[in-house]
Formats: sequence, structure tokens, C-alpha cells
Amino acid sequence: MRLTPTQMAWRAAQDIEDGAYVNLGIGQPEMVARFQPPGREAIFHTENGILGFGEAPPPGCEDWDLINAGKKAVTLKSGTAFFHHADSFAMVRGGHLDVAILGAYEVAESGDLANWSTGPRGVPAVGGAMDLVHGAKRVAVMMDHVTKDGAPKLVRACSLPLTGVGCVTRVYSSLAVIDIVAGRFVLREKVPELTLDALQAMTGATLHLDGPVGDLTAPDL
Amino acid sequence: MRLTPTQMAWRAAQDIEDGAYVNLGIGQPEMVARFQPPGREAIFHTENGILGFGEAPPPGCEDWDLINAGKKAVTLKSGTAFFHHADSFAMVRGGHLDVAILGAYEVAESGDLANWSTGPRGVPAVGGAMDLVHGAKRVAVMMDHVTKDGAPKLVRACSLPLTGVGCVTRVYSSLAVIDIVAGRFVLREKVPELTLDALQAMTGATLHLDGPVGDLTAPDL
Amino acid sequence: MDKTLPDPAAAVAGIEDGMSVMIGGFGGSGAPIELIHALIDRYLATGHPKDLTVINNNAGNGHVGLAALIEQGMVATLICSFPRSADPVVFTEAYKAGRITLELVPQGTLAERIRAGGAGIPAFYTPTGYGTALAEGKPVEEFDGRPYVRERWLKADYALVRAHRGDTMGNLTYRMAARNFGPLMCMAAKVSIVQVSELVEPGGIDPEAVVTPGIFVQGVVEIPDPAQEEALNRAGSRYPEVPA
Amino acid sequence: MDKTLPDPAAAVAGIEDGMSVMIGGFGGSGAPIELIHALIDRYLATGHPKDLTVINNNAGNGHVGLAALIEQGMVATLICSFPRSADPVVFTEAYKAGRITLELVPQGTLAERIRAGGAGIPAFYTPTGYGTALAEGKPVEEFDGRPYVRERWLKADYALVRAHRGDTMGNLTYRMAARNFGPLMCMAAKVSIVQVSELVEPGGIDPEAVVTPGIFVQGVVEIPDPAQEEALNRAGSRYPEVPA
Repeated sequence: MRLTPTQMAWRAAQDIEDGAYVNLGIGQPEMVARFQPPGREAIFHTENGILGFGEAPPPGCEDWDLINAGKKAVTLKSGTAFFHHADSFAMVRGGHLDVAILGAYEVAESGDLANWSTGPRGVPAVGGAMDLVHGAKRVAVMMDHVTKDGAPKLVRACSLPLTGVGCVTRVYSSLAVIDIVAGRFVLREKVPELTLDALQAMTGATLHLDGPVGDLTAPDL
Repeated sequence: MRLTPTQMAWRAAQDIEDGAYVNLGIGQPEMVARFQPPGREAIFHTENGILGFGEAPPPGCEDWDLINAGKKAVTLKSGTAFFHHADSFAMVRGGHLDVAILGAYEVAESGDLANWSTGPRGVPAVGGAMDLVHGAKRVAVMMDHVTKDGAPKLVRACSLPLTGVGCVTRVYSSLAVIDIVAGRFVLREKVPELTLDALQAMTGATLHLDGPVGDLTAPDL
Repeated sequence: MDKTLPDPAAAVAGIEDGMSVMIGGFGGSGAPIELIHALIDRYLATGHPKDLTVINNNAGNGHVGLAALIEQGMVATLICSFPRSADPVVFTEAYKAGRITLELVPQGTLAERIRAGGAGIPAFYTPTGYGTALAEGKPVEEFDGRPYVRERWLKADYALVRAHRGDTMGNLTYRMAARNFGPLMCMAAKVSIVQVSELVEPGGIDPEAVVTPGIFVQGVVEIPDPAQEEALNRAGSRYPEVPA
Repeated sequence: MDKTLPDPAAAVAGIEDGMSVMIGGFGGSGAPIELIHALIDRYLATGHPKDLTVINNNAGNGHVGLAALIEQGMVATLICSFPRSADPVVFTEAYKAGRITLELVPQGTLAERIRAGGAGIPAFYTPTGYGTALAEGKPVEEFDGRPYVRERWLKADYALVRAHRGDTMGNLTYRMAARNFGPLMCMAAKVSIVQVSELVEPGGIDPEAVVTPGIFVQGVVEIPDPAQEEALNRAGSRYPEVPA
């Protein structure tokens, strides 16, 4: 009834155009790269200075000078380019990326995103997230619809420290695809097994409709 | 009795240390490169993105993609590097150059420099001069001591539009070598044929002494 | 993904009246002569584009390239650092007659403003120009006891650039000092069109040697033996060759 | 001009108590392990340098390189974007025990602040961090209707960087994603010390391929087969190998 992380990644991948420049956040969003629809080829950017890298090498064949932002080994493809960190974030901040897909703790109906800190305990770490949310033309989030405890992650206002203000435009959750338009959650797709009321009950702010709501389905992956 | 431009360039060259990074202004200062003392090798920077270029090629052998800031053809040397304009001015503005030697219309005892505009007539053009005067660790001027009409070019305050405020630290004139220290002209060397009074009469602000004044002499060039 | 364009005419077809156009080159070195001349051809055939704002380090030399663009009356405003050259007659006459507006910018500030435009930095502080006529009216602030001028980013609708080798994904290398403003302008324009002497397939450029990554480039057109402004001027060329 | 240094010990000999040191690398990629370990050797032998402010993207991994530097108690303050790693125990313990101060900076802002330090730009505006805890207390200004945070340049007394090929004049190339912060840190430090896998004479690097021009480098030391942090950690290494 709910999409697995792999299926969320598959769904997010369907919206990426051929030739798009894409940054995928560390962790689950990285899987989006596996599911490019046939005939489309996106170019993947990583903060640490590679454009157009390829998949992970076979174990034992890693080159530790060729890694992605998650410090995982990647490979070269035809047309790869290397550059330094300032040029890399010029691409980000300068609005040259078409899509960034990030994980999140919370997304507010205003588009506010919280994904870098769960509060004052522990060691804070931000990486490139605060830059990415202001750079890409389209900033999407991929996350479970609710927390492990069942609390909504789509909320009226974030309770956790913000990564960015008003920056998210689409959420691929485990239950729905939701756009953020003018400070409102607009439901585009939901898993067919769930009624609108049931989905609303798991969502921390009002779900608005603007046209028909599609079925959110994904192949078994 | 007065140094020729070539001799001024020779004199300025004597103060450039081995291994110094140097930018020479368009025109007469370019000649400084010819007179590096034996055993010393400076590395020359040009605003349009070359570090470590060599002399002009023989006529007919020019490559018009290999030019200096004065749009004159130059040559490659071992250890040359190319870079874009933002990196080039990062070198300048970031204080990485050891010496910049520029021409001037006027230099004030405050270190103010006027070398880009003779007033509202004509077409204004500034190029890289305003950047260079704030970049190099040592900004020197090489110029005739007086105008063609005999008016002082070393003045109390510049009458022409400024290139930079308080930026010049040494002047190589056709008659003297003068440091600018704490808003005063300090005479270091003068041509021996000229009395101090005669030199002062051709200078628009007081010449101060701080230790002995050397003889400014240069070989026949 | 293939960003190849068939010819210079197609490459400049999207430039409209009133647009801002960054044109690469420092003097003739790096000047995209064929792209500029294609723009002139279109203007002569259709009357468009005109009222352009052009950003270049200089203001043209002789009667080819940027000078020819100005000579046709296509340029309303020029943003540059050094509008002098061996033969600056075209710009000088247009400027003195009030037919063209000049915004003079120190060269390093021009470069940094363009980089800032490409890098999403709306403003920055520089010591350059402080206390001079070129900083009049600009905000000044002290940092660590030293005064600095605040400068704004510079962006454009189009960039026309000459590079050396390009692949079909838009990755570029340049040739010697022809690099100059090219990489910056590719970053700062909505649409960057690049003429390359040699067009190769992806993989034809060492990833370590890429100077402009393809993300900054929207179109590439191959011009195998590009004209050099300096050589044209020494030969006394004009563009178009025989004015109608 | 020859900027060659004989060995890592000589390369780090000038770093004094209380200095700021930029250390290149993104995780282990580009980390100058031999230079860091030479600094530890000196500290173990002399008690100096200590109270360092270190600027790095991360906070070390395992018990080698930057983690080992922190483990020795040589680092008073760390400026970084992401103090997590596969094995962040050294930093985490030091931080929780209050033995090290952390200044957390968004990664792109960190890179741009370092570049600004090298480029003579004392401050710039960025959208990054606006409205977040990391921008608290920083000046905010609107440009074209959008809010931006003002950030200051970041400079350092020293930079320790790993490059790939270097010539004796300090011109450098890097290896793949090991480039990351290296070129920026070389620009922003008073003294930049670079370990290279291969040291060549001037002319041994194609002038088009130079990534860091020699003007940004004060010393070069050849380390032909540099250790990789990731490989050391997978082998369970510690530095020094057997703690005294």
C-alpha cells in the first residue's frame, strides 16, 4: 500500500527530462539514478566536483579519488568533467541545475524544508543541502509520508531547524505526489488504496486539489 | 641629465627580486621586463590570463591568441599557465602579485594615483588599472618627473580623476626615485646633476629626506 | 543529449531586439567573429536584432566583429572596461554622436561581476574603484578597517563565445589567452552559444582538462578555421565586405 | 625559482601554535595525509604546533589524517560543513567533551568564502542559509526582491593540499575529484604547501591544463605514492601506529 524507497526513487525518476542536470541527495535519493526511463539520459552532478559520473564500480575496483558527495566510489562516463568546489557550487547557487532531489525530515506547506538537524543533541552537519535548495530550478523531496512513529512529515510549519525557506516545489512521498503551489499542498497523485480522507489524516496540513488526482503506482522493484 | 624611459625601466627593474610575480602596465612599463638583473627571473602576469609569458615573437610569427594586456603578441616559456579573467583578477585583487609598475599622469603625496582619464573629453577607458593598484604588494609608478609643459606630475593632490586612493608606494621618475611614506614624498635617489632645490622646484609637493639621497644613474641604453 | 547547432545563423537565431549579449574575447583574442557576423547578416536581412546591450572587455577594432556590430547601429549600450584599440573609430564616432551608451567598468570588476552572475552571488565587495568616479553612488563599507565598494552581478540573455575544442555535450577547452572572459560568460548567460574550432564526441576531451563544463553551454557550432580579428584588420577587412 | 621542499617535515616546519590551517580534501579524496602526519610527528616531538584552527570540509574519519590531528588535541577550532563520516568517533568525542569548537558552514558558502579570501573579496551575498540557524546574526539584504545573507571571506596562515602533478614553480594539476577544495585553499592561505605525486620541471605541465597557477603556491614536496585515507581506514590503521 505504500511505496518502498526504491519505488519512490522510480517515481521521482519519471519526472526527469532527457538531458537534465540533476543532483541527488546522499542516501535514498541516490537510487533515482537507477531508474531513468528508456531513451532519457540525465547528467548527474555531485558537490565535490564531478559532472556526468557513472554508477558504482564493482567492489575492489574503487578509486578513492573518484567519489560522490556521499563519499561512495563512482565511475567515469564519456563527457565527464572535473572542477573545484567553488565552480561546483557556482553551478548549484547559479541556478544551473535542473533538478535537486533531497531527503527530508519535514516539509512545510510554505515549501520550507528541514533536513539537516534533528535538534541540539548530536553533532550538527549540513554539507551542501542549504546551497542545493536555493540552486536547482526544481527542488524536490523524496521521503516517507510519515515518521516511523506515524507522525506527519508534511506539516503546516517545520518544527526542526530549517534547511531553506520556501524552496521545495514537489514531494514524492511513500503515499503521494504533492506539489507546493503558493503556500499550499496540492495533491497530484496518491496510492489508490488510500482514500483522500485517510491520506489527509496522515498529513499535517490541508491537501488541496487542483484537477484530477492520479494513481501513484510503481512497478515491483 | 634626465633618464630616458628605457633608463627608467632599467632602474625599476633593479628593485625586482628573483622569483617575483610582476604586472607591468601597458606602454613604457612593459620595457622593465627587458632589464632583469643577471641571476634573477621574475614571472610576468598579464590581466588577460597568462602567468609566465615571454618576449615578443619575431614579426610574422605572432599568434593572436597569445597576447598581453596591451594586445601585443608574446611567447610561451617553460612553466606558463593560462587561466580565465576572474582567476586572473583574483591574483591581482587577492594580493598575490609582488609588484605592479604602472604609468601615471599624476601621483599625489598621499599615494593617490591618476592614470586613466585626462578629463571628460575623449572616450574614457580604464582597463585593469583600478584593480592593479589595490592588488600588488608594491605598486610603483614609472613616469617623467614633469609634463611636456614642465608642470609637476608629483603633486600635493591629483587634479585628474583618480585611479586609486593611497595606493602608490614608489615612483621611478626621470629625475628621482621617491618613496611615499605616511603621506609624504621621501626622496631616495636623484640624478646627480640636479640640486635638491632644483628638483624640489619641479615637484608639486615637499620632498622629505630620510637618510642619504643616492645618485640616480643608469647605463646608456 | 546533443547541443550541436548546424551553423552560425541557427546559433544566433534566438537573439531578439533589446536583449543583453555577452561577447567573449579580449581584443581579437577569443572574439567569436563568425557568430557576430551571423548576427549582422540577420540584421541586414530582417532588421533584427537591434537595441542590444553588449558586454565585452573592449569596443571593437577596425570594421569587423564587434566594431561592425556597432557600425550597423545594432548596439544601444556597451558595458566594457577599455573602449580603445588600434583602430577604435567606429565606437568613438558612435559614442561622440550619442548613438551608443557606455557603462565603463574596471576590468577585474567586470570579470567578477560576470562570474557572480553565473555563481548566484547578487553582490560582492571589492577595493577596486574606491574613491574614484567609477564608484560614485555605489554603497561603500569598511571591512577590517579598509573601505570597499559594493558591486552587483552581471547576467545576460545570451553569450557568444569562441572556444577551441568542444564536445556535443558542451564541454569546452580554450586556446591560450583566448580563454579570457569565455568561461565566465558561459556561466552568466541564460543561453550560451559557443563556436569551437573542433567538435568532438563526448569523451573526446580529457575530463581533467575541461575548462567550461557542459552545464554552462546551451549550443555548440563548429567553425573549423575561425577568423582572427587582428589578421582581418591587418588585411583591411570590413564586414559586410562591400556595404550595400 | 624553485619551490621544492625536501620532505614533509620541512614542509610543515613553519606552522606555529594558534595558526589557521586549511587542509584540502573532501573526506579522504585529496586529503594530504603525509603532510598531516608530519605535523603530528612534530607535535609529538616538540609539543608544537597546537591550538590550531583547521578549515576542512569534514572532521576526519577513523584514526588517521585529520582525525589523528584532532585525536592528538592539536586542533582548538574546526571550521567545516560536514563533521560526519563512516567513523567520526574522534571528532564526536572531542566535540561532546567540549575540547574542540565547531563552526559549521554550508558547503558552498565554505567554498565561496575561501575563494573570496583568495580573490580579495571581503564579503559577498548568498541565498544559502537565509532564514536558518546558520545565518543567525548575519546581515541580510534584498536584491531584486529576494533575500540574501552576507558572508565574509575566509583566509588562513597555511594551506596543506594534495595535488597530482606539480612543477618546481608550483603549477599544479589534480586527480579527478581530489581537486575539490585544493585550488581554493592554495589561493586563500598566506603559505600554501602542496604534496604532489609527481614533481616535474617547468614545462612538464601543459599550460592549458594547469589548474592552480604557481603564484598561489609557496612550497611543493613530492610524495610519490600518497596514502589514501579510505584505504588506511579499511586496513584499520591508526596514526601514530602504536600510540606511545
